[in-house]
Amino acid sequence: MSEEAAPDGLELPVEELPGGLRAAVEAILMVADRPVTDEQVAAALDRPAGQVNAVLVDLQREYDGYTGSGSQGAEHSVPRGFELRNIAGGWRIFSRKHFASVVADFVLDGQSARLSQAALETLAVIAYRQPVSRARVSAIRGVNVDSVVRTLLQRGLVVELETDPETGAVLYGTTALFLERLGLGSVDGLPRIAPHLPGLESLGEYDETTY
Amino acid sequence: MSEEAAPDGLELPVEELPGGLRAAVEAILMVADRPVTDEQVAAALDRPAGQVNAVLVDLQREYDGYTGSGSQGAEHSVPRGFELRNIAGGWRIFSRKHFASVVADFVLDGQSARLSQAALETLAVIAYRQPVSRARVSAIRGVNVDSVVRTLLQRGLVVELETDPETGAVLYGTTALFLERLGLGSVDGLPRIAPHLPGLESLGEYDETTY
Amino acid sequence: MAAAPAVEKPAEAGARQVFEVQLTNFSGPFDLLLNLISRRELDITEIALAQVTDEFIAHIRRIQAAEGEWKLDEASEFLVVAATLLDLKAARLLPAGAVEDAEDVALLEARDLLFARLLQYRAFKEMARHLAARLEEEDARHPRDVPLEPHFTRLLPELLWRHSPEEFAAIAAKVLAPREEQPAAVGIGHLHAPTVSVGEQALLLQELLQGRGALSFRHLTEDAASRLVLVARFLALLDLFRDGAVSFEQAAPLSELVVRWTAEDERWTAEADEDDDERGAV
Repeated sequence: MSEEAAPDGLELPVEELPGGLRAAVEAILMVADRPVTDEQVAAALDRPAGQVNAVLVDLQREYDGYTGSGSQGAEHSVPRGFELRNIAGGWRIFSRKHFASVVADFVLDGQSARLSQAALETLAVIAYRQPVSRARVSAIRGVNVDSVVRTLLQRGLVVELETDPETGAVLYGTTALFLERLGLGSVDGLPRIAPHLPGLESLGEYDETTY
Repeated sequence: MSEEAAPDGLELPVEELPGGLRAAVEAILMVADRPVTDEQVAAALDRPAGQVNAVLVDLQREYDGYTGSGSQGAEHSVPRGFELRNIAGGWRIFSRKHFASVVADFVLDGQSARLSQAALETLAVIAYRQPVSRARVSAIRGVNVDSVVRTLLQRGLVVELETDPETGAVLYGTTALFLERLGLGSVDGLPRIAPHLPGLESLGEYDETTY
Repeated sequence: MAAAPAVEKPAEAGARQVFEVQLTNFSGPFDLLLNLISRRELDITEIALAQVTDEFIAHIRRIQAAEGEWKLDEASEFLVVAATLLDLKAARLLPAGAVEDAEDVALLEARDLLFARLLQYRAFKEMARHLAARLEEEDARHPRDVPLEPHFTRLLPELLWRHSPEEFAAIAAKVLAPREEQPAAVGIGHLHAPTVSVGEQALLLQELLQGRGALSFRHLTEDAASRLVLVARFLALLDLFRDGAVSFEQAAPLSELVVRWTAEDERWTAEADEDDDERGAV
C-alpha cells in the first residue's frame, strides 16, 4: 500500500477513520448521483486505482452475500437489499433485482399521470430560459424546485445539458420528448412571450446572487 | 451478480426471498429520494408498520456498527460508510459524516450555499414563532425582512402556510426541507428557547402592536 | 441629539468605507446595541445601557452620513431605540431623588420594554447561531438522492398532456413576468388595523380631561377598541406629560394612576410636537 499523507482537506487518512477505506468507498457509492469509475473514486481518495478496484469488487461480493474476504468473517452471509453493479465501466448501487415488485409498488405509490401546477410552471421556466440552473429557476419561481426538477427528469421532459463553467451548477434544458408532447419541431417553435420581459435578465441575476 | 434471481412480478412473500424482509426494506431505501415513513415502507411491503419499524431501527444500528440483534452475529462490527437516519418524519440513507470531504466531489450540485446572518436570524424567528407574519418577524428583528424571507422561500426552507383570518397577513412556517437540512425529526426537536428567554410569549404580543 | 463626531466626516472614499464596515457589523438597532454592549462586556440587564448611548447615537449618525438617506422603517426602529437610550441617560444625569415619581415610572417602563425586546432579540440571535451550527454539521452528511433506476422509470404512468403550445406559453408568461416589486420599505398592506394617530388620541384625551378635570388611567383607556389604540393613547399621554399638559398622581406603586389636565392654553396642539414624526402613528 503506497499510501501517502492525507489528501486535500481531509485531516486523517481514511484508513484511520471508522470503517476505513472500505467505508469511504461505500460513502461515495451511496450518494453519487451517477455511475463512478475506479479512477474517479481513486482520485477522490488519493489511492491507487487498483487498490480501490479491489475494494469495489469486494464490496460487490459482500452485498451479494459472499463475505470471504470482507470484514464480517469468512462465512457465507445473507445478501443485502442492494447490489453494486458495474455498468460500462462505472459503478452504481441499485436496489436488488428480486425486490423489483415491492420497490415498484413503493415508487408508483402516489405517482400521477398528470403534471402538477408546480411542475408545469417549472417546466415553462426551463423551456424558455434553457440552459438554466436549478438555483435560477428557484429564484424565478420563488420556491425551491429540487423535487419538481427531479420529477421532470424522471418524466424525461428535461435533461441535464451541461455544467456552468463558472459556477459548476448543472444546467437544464428540455428534451425531444417535451417537443413531441407539445407537437413542436424545435424549441424555436415555442410561441414568443418576449414583450413582457424587458428587465428579466437582470432580475434573474439579482435573485441568484442574493443567496 | 452471479445469481439470476426470480423474475419481476413474482408473488413470493418477501420473507422467502434471499435477505428476507430486512433486505426488502433496504431495497426500498435505495430508491427513496426523500425521507420515507414506516407506513410508506409498510404499505409497499404489505406488512405491519410496527414490524417494519423494528427492521429499520435494526438496520440503523447495524450500519452504525452495532450488530447485536442483526443477522451478522452478535459482535461489534465496523460501521458502514453510510448511515440510516430518521429525520423530517422519515428514514433516509446518508453518507457517513466523517467522509464529508471525500464525498463532496460526487455531489457537485449541492444546494448548500451558506445562509447569511440575517437569513439565519429570520429563519430562527420563523421556526420558533410559526405561523408568523413578516411584520412580526420584522418587529422582533428590528429591521425589514422582506427580501430575506424571499430568499428563504426560494431555498425552500420556509413556506407560506396560511393567511391570518383576522389581519389578512400571510403567515410563514418552516418546511420539511428545513427539518431535513437540520437533521431534525420535527419542529419539536428544536432546542427549547425558554432558558434563553423567560416570558417570551407575552413579549411577542407586545411586538405585534408596536410595529 | 449631539453633533456628529468630527472624526467621521472625511472624504467620499472614507465615508464609503465606513458604510461598508457598518453594514457587515450589524443589522438593525438591536444588533448594533448588542454589539456595543458585548464589546464593553456589559450585562444588558444592568442599567449600564446608558453608557453605550453615545456610541449608539454616533453609530447611527455615521450610517446616516454614509448612506445619505434612511429607509423610513429602519430609521424609525433606530430612532425609537436611540430615543429610549437618551431618556435613560438623561435620567442618570439627574441628581438622585430629583426625578418625579411618574417620570420614573414611564422611564422604567420604557427601559423594561427596551430590555425585553433586546433580550428577545438576543435569544433569537442565539438560536440562529445554533441553527448555523446544526446546518454546518448536517452539511457533512449527504442524502442518497439518485435518479430513479431506469426500469422503474418505465413503469411510471403514461403522462397525460393536454396543453397546446399557446397554453404552455401562457403559463410561461405568467411565471416569467416580473413580479410585483416587493417594496423595500415595510409594506402596510398586511397591517391589520388602520393606523392610529398618537396626535388624534392626544386630542381625544384632551377633550375627556378638560371636561372632567381628572380621570384614572383605567378610565381613559377602557374604551380603547384595540391594543393599537391603547398603545397610541399611552404614548399620547406620555407626550402630553412631557409637554406639561397633564400631571400624574399615584398614591402608591401599582395603585390607580390618576391623570389631571394642567395645561393653561385652551388648545394644546399635538401637531406642534416634533416627536410626532417618529411615532405619530403606530
